[in-house]
Amino acid sequence: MYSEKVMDHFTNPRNVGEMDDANGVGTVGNPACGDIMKLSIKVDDNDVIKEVKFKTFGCGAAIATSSMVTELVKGKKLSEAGDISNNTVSDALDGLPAVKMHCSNLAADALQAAIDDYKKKKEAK
Amino acid sequence: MYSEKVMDHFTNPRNVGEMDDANGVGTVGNPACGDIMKLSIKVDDNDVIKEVKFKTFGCGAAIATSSMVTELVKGKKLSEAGDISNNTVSDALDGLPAVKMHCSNLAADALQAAIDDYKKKKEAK
Amino acid sequence: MSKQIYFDHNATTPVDGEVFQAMKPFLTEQWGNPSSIHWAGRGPHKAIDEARDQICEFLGCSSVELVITSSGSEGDNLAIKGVAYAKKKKGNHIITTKVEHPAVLNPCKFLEREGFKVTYLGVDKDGMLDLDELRSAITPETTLITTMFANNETGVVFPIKEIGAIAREHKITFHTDAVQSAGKIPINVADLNVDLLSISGHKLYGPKGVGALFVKRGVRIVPLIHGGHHERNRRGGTENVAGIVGLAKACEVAMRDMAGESARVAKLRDRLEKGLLEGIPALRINGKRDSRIPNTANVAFDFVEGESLLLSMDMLGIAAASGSACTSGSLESSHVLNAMGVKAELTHGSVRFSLGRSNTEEEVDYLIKEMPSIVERIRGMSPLWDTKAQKGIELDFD
Amino acid sequence: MSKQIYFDHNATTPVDGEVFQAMKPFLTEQWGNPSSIHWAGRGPHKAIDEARDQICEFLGCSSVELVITSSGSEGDNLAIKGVAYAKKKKGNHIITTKVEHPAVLNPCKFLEREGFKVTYLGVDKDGMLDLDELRSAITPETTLITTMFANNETGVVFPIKEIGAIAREHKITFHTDAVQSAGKIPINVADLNVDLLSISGHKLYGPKGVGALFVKRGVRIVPLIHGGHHERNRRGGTENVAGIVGLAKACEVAMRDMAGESARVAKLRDRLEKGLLEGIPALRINGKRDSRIPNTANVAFDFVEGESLLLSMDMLGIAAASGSACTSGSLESSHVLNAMGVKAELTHGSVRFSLGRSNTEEEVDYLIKEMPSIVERIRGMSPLWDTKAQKGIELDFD
Ligand SMILES: Cc1ncc(COP(=O)(O)O)c(C=O)c1O
Ligand SMILES: Cc1ncc(COP(=O)(O)O)c(C=O)c1O
Repeated sequence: MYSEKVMDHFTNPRNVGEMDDANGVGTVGNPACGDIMKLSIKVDDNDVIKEVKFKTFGCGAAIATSSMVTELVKGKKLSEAGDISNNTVSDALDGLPAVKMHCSNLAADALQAAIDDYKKKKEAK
Repeated sequence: MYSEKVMDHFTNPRNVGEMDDANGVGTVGNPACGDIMKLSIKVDDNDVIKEVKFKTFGCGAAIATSSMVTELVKGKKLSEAGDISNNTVSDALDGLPAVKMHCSNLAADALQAAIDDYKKKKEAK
Repeated sequence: MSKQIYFDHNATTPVDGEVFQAMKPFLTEQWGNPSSIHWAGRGPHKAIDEARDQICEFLGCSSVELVITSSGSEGDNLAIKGVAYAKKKKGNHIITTKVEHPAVLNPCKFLEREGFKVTYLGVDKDGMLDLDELRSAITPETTLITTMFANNETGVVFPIKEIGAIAREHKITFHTDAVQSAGKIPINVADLNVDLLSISGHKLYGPKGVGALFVKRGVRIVPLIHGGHHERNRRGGTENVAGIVGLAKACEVAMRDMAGESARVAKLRDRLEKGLLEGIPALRINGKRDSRIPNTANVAFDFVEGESLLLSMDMLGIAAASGSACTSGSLESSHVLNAMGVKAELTHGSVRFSLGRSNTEEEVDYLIKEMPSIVERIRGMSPLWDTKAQKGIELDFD
Repeated sequence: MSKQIYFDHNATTPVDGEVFQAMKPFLTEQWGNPSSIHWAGRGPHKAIDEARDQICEFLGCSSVELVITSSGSEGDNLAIKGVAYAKKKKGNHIITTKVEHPAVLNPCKFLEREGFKVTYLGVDKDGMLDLDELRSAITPETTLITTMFANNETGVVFPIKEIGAIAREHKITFHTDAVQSAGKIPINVADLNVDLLSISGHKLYGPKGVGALFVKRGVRIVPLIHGGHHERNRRGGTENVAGIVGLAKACEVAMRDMAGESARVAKLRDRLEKGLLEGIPALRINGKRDSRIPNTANVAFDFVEGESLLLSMDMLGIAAASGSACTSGSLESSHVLNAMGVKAELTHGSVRFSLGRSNTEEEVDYLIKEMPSIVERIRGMSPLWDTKAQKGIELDFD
């Protein structure tokens, strides 16, 4: 069902966890759908994402996409990171089963939410 | 499907044919049903069936019942022969398949028709 | 019984050895449910995916257009009721023919009881359809035309492509029951103007209990078996993995061997007909001889009853059928021959010889040699036959 | 993968070796059509007659009361639509429950679209039906009650005999889907007050693609597959001889082995539940524990998602299911657990372990040993779980 890359990221997920000093946090999903992702980022003064962590409640696809998005985004400028879409993520994983494309592929949304959170906090300062 | 007795009478039917000197002939059946039986009897002055012949267009059951009825009736008094029913015939053949009980079990009817024909002719004399 | 000669391939076919070998793993080690995501499901899942592709290749369709069924009958029912219900708001008129298989006629009769209107087109004495009659049967209410591809009793092939063109012209959905043509003549749905087409595994050397229905992309059908998400929501129930794999293998073998095999069988069939016609008086061939599937000969042995013939043949190990196998348990005469105007007492004496892979010239010659005396014996018992004059007798009776 | 431990017998079961051996001749030499009157038909004809008798013995019915189907789903559809249409003039109301299999729920939904009224009874938190609620749902229009025997997800067994008594009292036809109870607990239709009862071959170590529906003498059903005279005019289509023979053998084996086997499996199931409950925090058993089939354990691993668990288990060769296998391709959470009032985020973490003939104590102990670290790993990734406190977190998000 899943590609080898998905299984690799599910089995050995990268960057699991939370950060005490995150300056952007995004949580998306819906418990009724069975997928919740929480993405935390630490952005430096040059708008570069220095660190990123995720916690995900969800199926194999949800965990793998979360893991993959953290890899894709690490060290990227916020402007570049903002271009990452759910399709970018599934492509990077060599594709997802059709039924999983919509529901369990929220990692880019979580990233977007985290970036928005970072920006909002920055403005508020 | 058929009992051994049915197959025996189908394979070696008794008394097939017609008689030039029959004094009773009964023909029953319906070509649309696929069964037509013609039974010829020769009755002597003591009302004993001395000879009997059949010709049948029909399935295995039709031929076997025709053959069987000729055996049952030969040498019998008309009064006894009149008691032979379709059930008597099928019992004598160790039974018939359910679908064949009604349509292809007309031999006793043919006999009855032949007896009636004989009586009618006798009265007419 | 020593000899076993099978001339009844339209009733069912032997399961091909390759087919059984292909099925076997899925009745032993590979028993998993293809919907399961764990190890037990993966092999079966992959197997039915590949099998589907194979069946689609045989039909000339794409895999989203395939619904696996449990039989030809189910496919016919799903197509006919499925379209009738799906298009109920558009109209309530269905056109079919009088010579369809009961698996088509009886769903139509059911729909009549449910308020639909059905036109049953007649056929001519050769069993052929009149396309003008079809055209004039069409009304603005017509939502479905269902006509068989090849007739199971006579082998007569309808002009499917032309019927399909008429249907398309009037935007009417078109289904064909291809149970008897699949594996005998090429069927490619892309060429045929059909919207739905049903086949059955056991008629083409596959297993019993499996069939397939082609449903053209965009054609909506109401399911017959509502349930889980199987078959893209068009048929619920755990997939019959072994059956599907068997059907696929049967399709593969048919594609590989059909061209040569059909030519070979057609030759045998022609030899059989010629031999019987030459050896036996008062004999006719039912059905349009130049528009038939290659394996079928429907022979009218006038003035004899078919079952008696079949029983006598069976004693020599020769298997054939009178009427269709499905109705041979009944005493009704063939509705197909009736529709062709064959006289009732003659329909009963019609025997269907349907040839197939196992048959040889020797077998055909054996039949030709034995048939005359069998027929003579039965005719000799018949009150409808004058043995001396070698002709029929008009009989008078109550 | 070295280990293969199968805890998913409610999805499908291995084909019993005796079953395959019984089927084999009918996929090789004995390929004839049982309706044929010649030599090729006789062996298959006799075989399905005997097979029917065996299946009837298993169900406790007579052979005129048996309709062979292609699956549990077909049996459910035939029963429900068949009775609804046959009794349409008497009334248009059907009673069922919210926890039925899609093969029951979806025919009911179809009938609603066709103008019938359906009451879906709820269940309590243990998955149990309230008979008073059932009683008050009955109206003069009610023609059919259909409630499952044993639930496929939780194993909960409904009081069929009592429901049947209520139905009988009101002269309402009663169908039960016994797909998950057949072979696990005794079912004898004579004792059960049921009018119709469906089973499926592949759930009791038989082949896929075959099932059976008991239809009590005198109960009229409209066929689903209209066609030839098969199954006493209640289901058209050439009989799946190998499938029928396989189902019969599966019934025979089940009758022979059920008593001992069920007791053995119940012990294993209890060991499994106890072991998991002791080894893992925040865990619950779904379904009324003292009214279940002996093989099923539905375990709620709170705060984790089921598929992740299944994938992790699969890597160790352990097969189980989340929700029913049929719907595991979908993302909807279990309608059964929803009806029991289980919170949405918890239904996703419920895993069904369904045991069977192959399972051993060693396998159960292996599961008990491995599960805690699997659950811990998945919970460790979950934003809903506090690893230190070993409890759930209330999350705030959009
Ligand atoms: C309770 C219940 N009913 C019906 C079915 C459908 O059975 P089948 O897959 O044989 O159609 C299943 C199995 O999925 C089931 O568990
Ligand atoms: C033309 C035709 N349609 C449908 C069927 C039904 O096929 P099945 O027996 O597989 O249901 C048959 C076979 O009997 C047939 O010959």
